[in-house]
Amino acid sequence: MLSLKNVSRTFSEGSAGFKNISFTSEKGEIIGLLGTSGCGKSTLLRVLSGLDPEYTGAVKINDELIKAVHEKVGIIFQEPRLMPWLNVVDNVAFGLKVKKDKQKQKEAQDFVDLVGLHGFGNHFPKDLSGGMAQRVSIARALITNPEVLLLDEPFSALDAFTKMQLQDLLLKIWHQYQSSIVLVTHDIDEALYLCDRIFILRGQPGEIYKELHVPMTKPRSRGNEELAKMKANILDLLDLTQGEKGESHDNFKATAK
Amino acid sequence: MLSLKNVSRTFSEGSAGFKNISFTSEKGEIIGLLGTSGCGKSTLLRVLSGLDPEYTGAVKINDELIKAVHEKVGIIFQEPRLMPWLNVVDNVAFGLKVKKDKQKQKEAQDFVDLVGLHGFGNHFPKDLSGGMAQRVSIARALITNPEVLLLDEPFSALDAFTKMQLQDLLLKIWHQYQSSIVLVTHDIDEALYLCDRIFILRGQPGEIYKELHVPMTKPRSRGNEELAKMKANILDLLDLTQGEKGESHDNFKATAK
Amino acid sequence: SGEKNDKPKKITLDYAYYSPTSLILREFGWVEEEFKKDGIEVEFVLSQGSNKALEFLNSSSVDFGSTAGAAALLAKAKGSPIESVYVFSKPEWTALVTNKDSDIKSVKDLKGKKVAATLGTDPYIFLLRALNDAGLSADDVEIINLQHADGAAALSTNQVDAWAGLDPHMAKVELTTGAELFYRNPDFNTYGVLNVRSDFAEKYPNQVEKVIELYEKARKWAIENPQEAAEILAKEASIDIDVALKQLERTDYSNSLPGNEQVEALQAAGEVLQKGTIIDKDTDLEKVVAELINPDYAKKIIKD
Amino acid sequence: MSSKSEPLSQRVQWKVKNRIRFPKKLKVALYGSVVPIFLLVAWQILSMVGVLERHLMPAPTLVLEKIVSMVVDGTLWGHIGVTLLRILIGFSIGVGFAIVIGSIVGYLKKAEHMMDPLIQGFRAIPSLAWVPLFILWMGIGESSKITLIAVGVFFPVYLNIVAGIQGVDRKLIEVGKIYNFTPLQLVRKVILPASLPSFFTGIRSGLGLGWMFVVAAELMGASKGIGYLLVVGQNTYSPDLVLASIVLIAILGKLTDSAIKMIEAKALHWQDSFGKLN
Amino acid sequence: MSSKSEPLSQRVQWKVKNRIRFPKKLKVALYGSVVPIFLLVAWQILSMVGVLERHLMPAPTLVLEKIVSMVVDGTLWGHIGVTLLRILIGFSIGVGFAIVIGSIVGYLKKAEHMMDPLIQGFRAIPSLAWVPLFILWMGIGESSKITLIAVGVFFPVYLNIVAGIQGVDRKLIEVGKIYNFTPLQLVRKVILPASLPSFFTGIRSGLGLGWMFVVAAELMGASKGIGYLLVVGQNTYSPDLVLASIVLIAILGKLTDSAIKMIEAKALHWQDSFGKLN
Ligand SMILES: Nc1ncnc2c1ncn2[C@@H]1O[C@H](COP(=O)(O)OP(=O)(O)OP(=O)(O)O)[C@@H](O)[C@H]1O
Ligand SMILES: Nc1ncnc2c1ncn2[C@@H]1O[C@H](COP(=O)(O)OP(=O)(O)OP(=O)(O)O)[C@@H](O)[C@H]1O
Ligand SMILES: [Mg+2]
Ligand SMILES: [Mg+2]
Repeated sequence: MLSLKNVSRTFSEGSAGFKNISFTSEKGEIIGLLGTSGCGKSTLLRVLSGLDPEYTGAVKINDELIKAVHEKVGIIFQEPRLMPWLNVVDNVAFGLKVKKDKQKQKEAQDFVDLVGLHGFGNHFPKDLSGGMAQRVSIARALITNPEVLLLDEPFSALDAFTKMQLQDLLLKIWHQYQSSIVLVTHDIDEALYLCDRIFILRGQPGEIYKELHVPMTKPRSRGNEELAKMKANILDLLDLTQGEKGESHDNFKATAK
Repeated sequence: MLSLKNVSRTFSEGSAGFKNISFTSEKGEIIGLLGTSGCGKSTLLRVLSGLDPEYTGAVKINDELIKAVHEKVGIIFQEPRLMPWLNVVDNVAFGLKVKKDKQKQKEAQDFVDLVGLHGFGNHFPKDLSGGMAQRVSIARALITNPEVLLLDEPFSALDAFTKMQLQDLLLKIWHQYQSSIVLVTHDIDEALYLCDRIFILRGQPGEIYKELHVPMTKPRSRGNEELAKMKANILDLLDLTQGEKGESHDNFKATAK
Repeated sequence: SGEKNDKPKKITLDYAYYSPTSLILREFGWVEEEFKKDGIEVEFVLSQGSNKALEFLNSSSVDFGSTAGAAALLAKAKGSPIESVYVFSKPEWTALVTNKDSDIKSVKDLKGKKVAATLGTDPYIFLLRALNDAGLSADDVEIINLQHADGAAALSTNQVDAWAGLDPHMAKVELTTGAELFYRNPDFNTYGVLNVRSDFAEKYPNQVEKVIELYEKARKWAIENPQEAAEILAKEASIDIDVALKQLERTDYSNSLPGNEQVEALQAAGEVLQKGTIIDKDTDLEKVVAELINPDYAKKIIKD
Repeated sequence: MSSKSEPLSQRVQWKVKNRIRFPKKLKVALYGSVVPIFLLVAWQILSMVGVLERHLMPAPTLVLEKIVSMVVDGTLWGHIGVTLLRILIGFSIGVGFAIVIGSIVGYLKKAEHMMDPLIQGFRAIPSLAWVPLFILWMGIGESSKITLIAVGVFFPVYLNIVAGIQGVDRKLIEVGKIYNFTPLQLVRKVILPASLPSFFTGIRSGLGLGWMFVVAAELMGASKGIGYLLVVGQNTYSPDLVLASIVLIAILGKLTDSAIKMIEAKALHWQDSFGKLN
Repeated sequence: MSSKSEPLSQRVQWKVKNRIRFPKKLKVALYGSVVPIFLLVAWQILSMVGVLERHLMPAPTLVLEKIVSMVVDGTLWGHIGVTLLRILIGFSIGVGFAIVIGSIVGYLKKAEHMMDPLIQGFRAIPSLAWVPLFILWMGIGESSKITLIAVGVFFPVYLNIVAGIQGVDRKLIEVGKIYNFTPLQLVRKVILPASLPSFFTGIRSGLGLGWMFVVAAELMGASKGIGYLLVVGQNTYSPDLVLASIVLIAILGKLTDSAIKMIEAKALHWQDSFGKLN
């Protein structure tokens, strides 16, 4: 369980970052964050992960106030952040706490295969393509089954097909472990396919501008018409020049804050 | 003018990279490259840029064989690759050959504003968000008006709205300078919105699997129905498991190689 | 006291290329032979110069150290607990040297010239005393502080006009470049003395006497076999036999008992050093010299 | 950013700076003096109870006395000045050569193959061994002293520059290549800035060696300088003078190093690294 | 990759390796010897025409003769062996301490504030100044020699480790933090590997200083070793012996450095840097 109350973190004398964010998420909920570039999404994830303790307000995971990294949190950063001196398998096994090396390697190899990198296990990061590196970092985060999973544009560098496969992999793992997930994405389809709730951030520093519920059960169909309508609406909401107009015709389950 | 003849570049004993790619593009044409992650798109761009001379076959720009970096080529890499010791404006001005420092700064500042980073000119890369860094690298490439512009997923880290703005910026600059553009992207909408021809790469090492013409004039409407149909088809083509099926129902201007 | 009959577990002596008798002792293994009887271990340690020998003495790394008399005096004046119990030679190891075709013929000609010397060492003292003798002072010449070997090279390349030299460097330049020793005075050399740590001497007087006895044996051997002695020196120090011969030629083994000669020489050296503020003005030189030169042990051995 | 709030927030920040910064610097300085002071006190006590003998290891107070006496009779400043000047010039020359040669060797594999083996061999030659050669080649004037210091400074700076250059991220180099930079431009605009952290480490290492080589340099016919004092102290069996000059070298070494460290911090403000974290 | 073609391609690759690799190594070695050989020839000619006087700067042939004579009478190996052993032990100790202390200082700001100022001061103290102190503290046995070498090695390694650690990309550290690594794990699994390039530069710099300090170390009552030979050569005014030992130090320094360079290349194969480009 994740709960935020009036959380702010700003830079450059209050002109960047995010402010006044409050929400509570239940266990197993998938929350989507959408927002313009630079509105503080990554900063928010850093705060949630405990990497950035210099926020104001209160962030709680399972009622524990977050001051440092919580052991139940996993994160996929916006960049792959692979260890250049480890090969793919070792990078995936990086955070595994299992004792035996062999078991570690086997488990990591399984995840390498799951993200479609079979045969690339002993490649080093410098010999990977952008998308492959991103998939390694996905595997590295998923292998530890964190209770709270923070994803920063995890599938941005992947082709449509691979992206769908990995979205389904994520859902499968989510189904199995019921992790709480916070997903930052720019892909509205992705947010609608995966999330139970979507927050739209706006401004600099960013604030929550809209909260949308996606009341469908998962797995959803990607071609669903209702989702298509919601997408059009979200596009409207994101368009800053049309921002004020957008507020008037929220004719579906969007609850303004 | 860009022409490739039987170009191949492989790694790991021929098991990765791309092979046997041939095409010719006219001046001012925008070519899209779509393909699964790791099929050699970035490698191809590196070869085209002249950064990787160890290819086989012949790559020509304006009938000059490419062995090293050609002075008329500009590239946006898959990663921002900003110089961490330069601030945003200086990063954008990085490749400018103008003599006077003042003029340089002014020009760079203009482009910083164009990509929506007004007010961030004196930030250093470490204080930028992912999307902002990407926009700086876009500005850095566009400012030199290269004749041949190679773009490697340039808008992948941007929200839908910013992405559209920058796509339009790209079109505006293309219109003005009639650059030849090769665009690698995973966003099919983007490819359809910008490109005259789209190549779909498949396999490892990647080969051209399909060539699609998009015969509409630019600027196009994003909501266009024809484009939507083409998108469905491309999705089919990309789906490897359905690959063989996809070949049968290419009922629009897709020419199989 | 009752401790006097105790014996040390181990005796450490130094050997040095400037003390040929120590090389002879080491070569023939006489010390080891002698003390083996008492079950005392013996170790030889190489001293590269008086300064090293004194450092070794100070840190109790050696029990016996060979130095120039002036070096021992300097250290004693600064508080080193050592005694000079034996004179291993009266060497003429230092002199004033100039190049073959130089117009410097006497000490007087040095006025206003550049002279190389190593501060605080025997050649330096020699230079000061020579200047003093000629009615000049240190301020009348430009003394360039250079290590001995560097001084030789500086002279050879005409960067200095004269050099207060030291063997074997001096012998070497004499032979190779024909450099001239334009001022010699064996009495201005401060002797080569064997020092012992005071607390060692106090505890083990018998062993001190035995070592002196052995040194005497080596001295006599050296006098009788000059050619062989030179060969030992040449081999040990890896120098040419000619250089070794030249060096030994200038070494006088006739008197080994510390006494008035040494006291006078050191007194004179001390005064020069005091003038050059290298020894404190308020040091009681006479007392220091008296405490340093201790002929008691040698007297028992050297009867004639 | 509203223009209204700007002046206020600036004022607040300034105040905060004034309140927090000074004590922090002081705190750092205090932290840094704990160990040295402890060592000094231990040394003093050991001297006073007689464990350390005066003629070998005089007490800190005696060493201080020696330094003070040199201050009083005015000779100290001359020695310090001469040595500092020699180091300054030698250091500049050494760093200059290291930058030029290091850049070439780091940039051109051929130059590396040609020059590096020789330089790596020379690097191991100790200061004492250079002394006679330098006297031979350059005499006993200032030039040989300064050159010797420059030699000492050269090698670590060179090594770090070459390593820094060869460690520059290929990705950044490629950006420069895309803009058709000439090798010189590439070095100036990409490679040197990118290898700056390594360069500064080399500079600091080199400065340390400069101080080390000063003693050897001042063996060459000097009549002034801290190194000269050390040698005189050793030759005249004056442990107080020896220790005084060692202490002076240590203090001056630390001060000059701090100066470079400050420049480094300024020059590398753009770094997003672990050192900037805590 | 089809299983059929595998054996073929492997065979081909092996052949290519055999054909291309050896000449390349040879070529590099040849390149590296051009300058030294040129210098040697110049030196020889200058000696032969008498510009360089024999008693100051004997010709290379004479120096070689000296070395050969030591080989013939069998003493050379003893000297080399003793020195190499001292360097090996001293180097290991120095590097060991540098790793431990450097890691702590690099990782903990507090430790840096406490220890770094002192260490930076000590870093400037030359080998010659340490000699009397070490004799005093530890006598003239092997321990003082080895410790002195270790001191020489320590400082550059320490400096490069601290700089390396503080220069590690914050982004990678955060990955470690996310997995709740203990500081020790963080150092071992992220910080040390990431600072490996800087560490190796330090190691190489340190080895150079080890060789430099060997001479000072062997001033402390040694009767064997290359440094001892150098000092004997200086004290007995034998320039051929001096030059022979300098040449030996240079060659051995270069060889040991090459050994470390090879290890470095192996350990850093994952680097995607400029040095790997050409
Ligand atoms: N230097 C290299 N050494 C070995 N293999 C490499 C090297 N560079 C790229 N590869 C391999 O070549 C293949 C193609 O890489 P490339 O970066 O071109 O992919 P891509 O099509 O751009 O993929 P993505 O969409 O994920 O960016 C990958 O399998 C990669 O592992
Ligand atoms: N360490 C920092 N110092 C100063 N400003 C910072 C720092 N980190 C982030 N910022 C600023 O905070 C704002 C939000 O950054 P953040 O990375 O959270 O954006 P984002 O929403 O993730 O954007 P994107 O979609 O482009 O990744 C940006 O304007 C950025 O410049
Ligand atoms: Mg972000
Ligand atoms: Mg790519």
